[in-house]
Amino acid sequence: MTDYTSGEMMTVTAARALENGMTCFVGIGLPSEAANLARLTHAPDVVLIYESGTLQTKPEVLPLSIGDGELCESALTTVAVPEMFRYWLQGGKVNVGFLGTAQIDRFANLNTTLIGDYHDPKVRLPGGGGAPEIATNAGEVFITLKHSKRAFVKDVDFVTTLGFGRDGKGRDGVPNIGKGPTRVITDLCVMKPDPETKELTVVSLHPGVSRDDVIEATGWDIRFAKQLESTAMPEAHELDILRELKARTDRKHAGA
Amino acid sequence: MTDYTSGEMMTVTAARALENGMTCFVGIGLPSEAANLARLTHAPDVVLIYESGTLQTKPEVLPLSIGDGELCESALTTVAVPEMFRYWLQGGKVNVGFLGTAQIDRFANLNTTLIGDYHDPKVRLPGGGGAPEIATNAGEVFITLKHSKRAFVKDVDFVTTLGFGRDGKGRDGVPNIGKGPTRVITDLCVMKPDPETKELTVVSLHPGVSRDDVIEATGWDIRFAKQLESTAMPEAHELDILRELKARTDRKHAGA
Amino acid sequence: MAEFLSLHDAVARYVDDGATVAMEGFTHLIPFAAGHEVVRQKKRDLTLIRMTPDLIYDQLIGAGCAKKVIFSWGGNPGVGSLHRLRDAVEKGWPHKIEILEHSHAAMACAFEAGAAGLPLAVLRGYVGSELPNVNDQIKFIECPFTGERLAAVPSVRPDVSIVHAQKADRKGNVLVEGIVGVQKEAVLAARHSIVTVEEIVDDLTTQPDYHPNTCIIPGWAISAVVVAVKGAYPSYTHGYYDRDNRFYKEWDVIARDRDTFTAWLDANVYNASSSAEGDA
Amino acid sequence: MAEFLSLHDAVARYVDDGATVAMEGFTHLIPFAAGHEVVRQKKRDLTLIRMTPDLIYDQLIGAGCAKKVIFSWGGNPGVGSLHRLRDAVEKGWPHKIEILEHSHAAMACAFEAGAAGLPLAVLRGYVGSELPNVNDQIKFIECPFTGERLAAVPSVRPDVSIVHAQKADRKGNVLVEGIVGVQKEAVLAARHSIVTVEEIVDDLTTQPDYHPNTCIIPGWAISAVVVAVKGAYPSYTHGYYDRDNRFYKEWDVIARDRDTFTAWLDANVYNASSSAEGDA
Repeated sequence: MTDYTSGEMMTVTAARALENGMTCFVGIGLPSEAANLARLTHAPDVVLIYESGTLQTKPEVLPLSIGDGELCESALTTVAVPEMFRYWLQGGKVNVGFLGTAQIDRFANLNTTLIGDYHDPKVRLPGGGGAPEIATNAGEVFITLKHSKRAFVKDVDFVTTLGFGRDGKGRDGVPNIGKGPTRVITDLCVMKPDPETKELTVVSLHPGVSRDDVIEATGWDIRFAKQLESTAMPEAHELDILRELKARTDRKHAGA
Repeated sequence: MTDYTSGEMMTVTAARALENGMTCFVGIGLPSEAANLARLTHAPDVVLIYESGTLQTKPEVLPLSIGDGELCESALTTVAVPEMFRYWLQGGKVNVGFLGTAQIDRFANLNTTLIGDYHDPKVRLPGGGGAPEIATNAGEVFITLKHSKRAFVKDVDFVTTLGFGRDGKGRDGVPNIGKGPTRVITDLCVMKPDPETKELTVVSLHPGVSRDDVIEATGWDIRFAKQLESTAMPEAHELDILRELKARTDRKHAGA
Repeated sequence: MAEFLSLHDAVARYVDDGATVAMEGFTHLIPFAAGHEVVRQKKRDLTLIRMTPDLIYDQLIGAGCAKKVIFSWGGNPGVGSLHRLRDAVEKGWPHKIEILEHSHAAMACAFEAGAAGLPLAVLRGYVGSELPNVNDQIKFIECPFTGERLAAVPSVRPDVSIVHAQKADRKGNVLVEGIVGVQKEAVLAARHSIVTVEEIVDDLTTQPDYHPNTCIIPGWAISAVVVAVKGAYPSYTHGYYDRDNRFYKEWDVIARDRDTFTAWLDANVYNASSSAEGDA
Repeated sequence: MAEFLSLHDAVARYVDDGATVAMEGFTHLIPFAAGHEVVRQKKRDLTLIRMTPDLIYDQLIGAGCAKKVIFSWGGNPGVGSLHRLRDAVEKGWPHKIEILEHSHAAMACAFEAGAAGLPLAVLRGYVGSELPNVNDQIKFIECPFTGERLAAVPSVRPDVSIVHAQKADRKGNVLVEGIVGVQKEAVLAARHSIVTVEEIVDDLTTQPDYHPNTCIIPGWAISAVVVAVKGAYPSYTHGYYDRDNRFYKEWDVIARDRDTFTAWLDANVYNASSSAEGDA
């Protein structure tokens, strides 16, 4: 077995969440890395859509921005941004939205707006971008981010993007809404919302990670599934492909 | 002076209404003939837009339909039909809408829906098409059709497309609406709405046409402007170009 | 994911009696071959949606397939009336049909809204028109920012949309070019979709005329792709063959009379096989 | 009808102090040369609209041009924060600015609605988000057909929009290709528009890569066309030059500190002439 980092563990696990043939609206950064790894390994026909209008794109290197030329050049076609959000996302063509975030709470609500008070922010974050409507108009949502007490908080400072609401009932009775976050993949574990309460619950620990590791990195009293699984380790070929992808990417971006 | 028909008189007069550089949303048939004559004579930079999405088109022959291949092949670009109606017409980019009609009344309301009662029509006409929104979203409207008592009626059976409403006040106080019909060009005369009442009034008689000719061909007690003008005769080069255009068109459509 | 089917099988699978069907193509790319297959399979009680019914719906109406027609301009372009549509509306032959009529602007917006997954389209439309008096699906809303009164119509969401296009590739991705009409919107707005094409190529993105912003509908957004050579005739396919304007004029004579129409339909549709319609 | 102007004259004529300005380009085709000219001409109290403020608005904000910013994602893509935006919002340097924030979906729809001449855009958006609590321009309407609650935002109607594109022809018609973003919508939604281009060609429709459905904005829908070679750098122009991702990373260092930012601005904007920005 090859050595691997916790970041690689996270990316490989996130990639495996995507099934071949799924249509995935991809967020930049970790989701993009995972989605492209999926495409280069077990899911060659996964359809990747970026909000820049690039439809069914197959970038050779990872884009730095959501609209790098690479995305357009390797796309099936590129549409205007209003069409992307109207026809493809809101029109119900996206199976899964793959998002990152700055903060997430126990009901999988996402905050990418700010830390502190809205009118006197301690830290101003970039804002919502595509996430608010990706999270509600995609069939389901996968979230991936690194585990830390700063990121995993009991209540987000601001609900930029709906998970299950501040009480877990934010999607109840809302017409034409997706299932919401169905899994959260971190560098320590995989979480899923409890079927009843919608509270995020650890369902799988990555190899070598203990319950205490997760408890310490989580800002609320995190629960564990009764049938706690152990995440499958990355395969050598997954790591090879991921490392080649990242090396190609670094060479390309350094040489610009 | 060349001989010419009353139809040619109508087309040439309608063509002259268009100024070089105007953006014109063109109806099929007589308006299309007049608009292309304008483009081939005094208004080479008139911009012709057809509802099929063909933007700034310069057909070599007149199209039979609103979407002949000729229109696309000679266009600057061709956009989707929703974009045409939303961005270009409703978006306020059209100076003049050029329309034909089956029936028109004294307030320049147009009926292209039916003769008789809606639920038991004597004659079912094609319907509104683009006209209802061309008439309200274009800066102004020119109308051209042959003069007859059947076409020029006191009150249309059905207001498909607003002129000035059944009382002449249909545009009063309506926000974001064009000026409406500013002239009607027939084979007998040119009419304009009275500045106060909006009732169509003859402002110019074509050469050789008498007041009685117009009165007999009009289904209401038609008024004449105090300063009644005589429409300028077609010039030889206008007739030449019109006849060449029609001959080219006939050859093309017969050979299909 | 698009399946490659025969014209017969695609229509048999996706066009049910009683379905709401949009066969689109704005003058260009009208899916006549597919329309004829619907006639041949004697589909009944269809709600037929099209901005311009054109000859294709004149034929379907005359053949007795239609229960209701939703449209915005029902003429033979540049020629005159659609006699089968008129005969059905005016005299109930072969049976009475319902009609629901809009303006082009409203229908174009309704297709756009359907593709966008919205229940309604909002437009600055129908001002002063009497169409809202006879179409209860035209409503008005007030803009919450300006107070302006704007028209609202329900979006178009067909059970199945059928369009014709230039070509598909092996993955079922479809290229539409020229007058693109509401083709893409019709496909995206529908629950199922059938796209007939002139030919199959290996990969659209490696074709010499590929352009990064061409109108390509991905195969995974389409239910069935069918090869139908000259499948838009007597309408046309940009880059392949011209509109047969002469036939559009002849149709005026054919369709004016019930017997000549019926004879034409027998000879040209019922007694033609779907493969004579270019089915591969 | 588009006039061919110098970058200096176009900005001087159409960008007034206090104006509402949209400089668009979604990652691609960001009109940096024009933005720098706005900085050089010391325009003040601008309301700056952009989906992604990106470095261009970070520079304008840091230079003191902005009164208000309307946006939907204000980061340095793939790198991190926009430090000048943050410094203005968090600490009021060089002065306090107002912000009004939306989601991308809402802003994209608002540009679309602006191009469509409508006062509002309607979308299925903001469900469960707290953005409507802090943005009083987000309202909700009820669909008159289904009763569904939908979000409504005012359309974007700037005083002037500025975009960059590949090329114009002698008539001022402009070709945009690749990631077309909301470029066309921005131009059509605005009262005036400036389009900077890499080059002028004789006639777009006779270019070898002409396609009947390419995104061409007609010259008569544009106020001014300006040649600005590399006018989108460090963003990029598809077919001409790549995005300088290294500069985007370096910006994180330059912009983090007020002094290094000011020095950069002096060296690269104030002391660069508009012709150094590729002005022809």
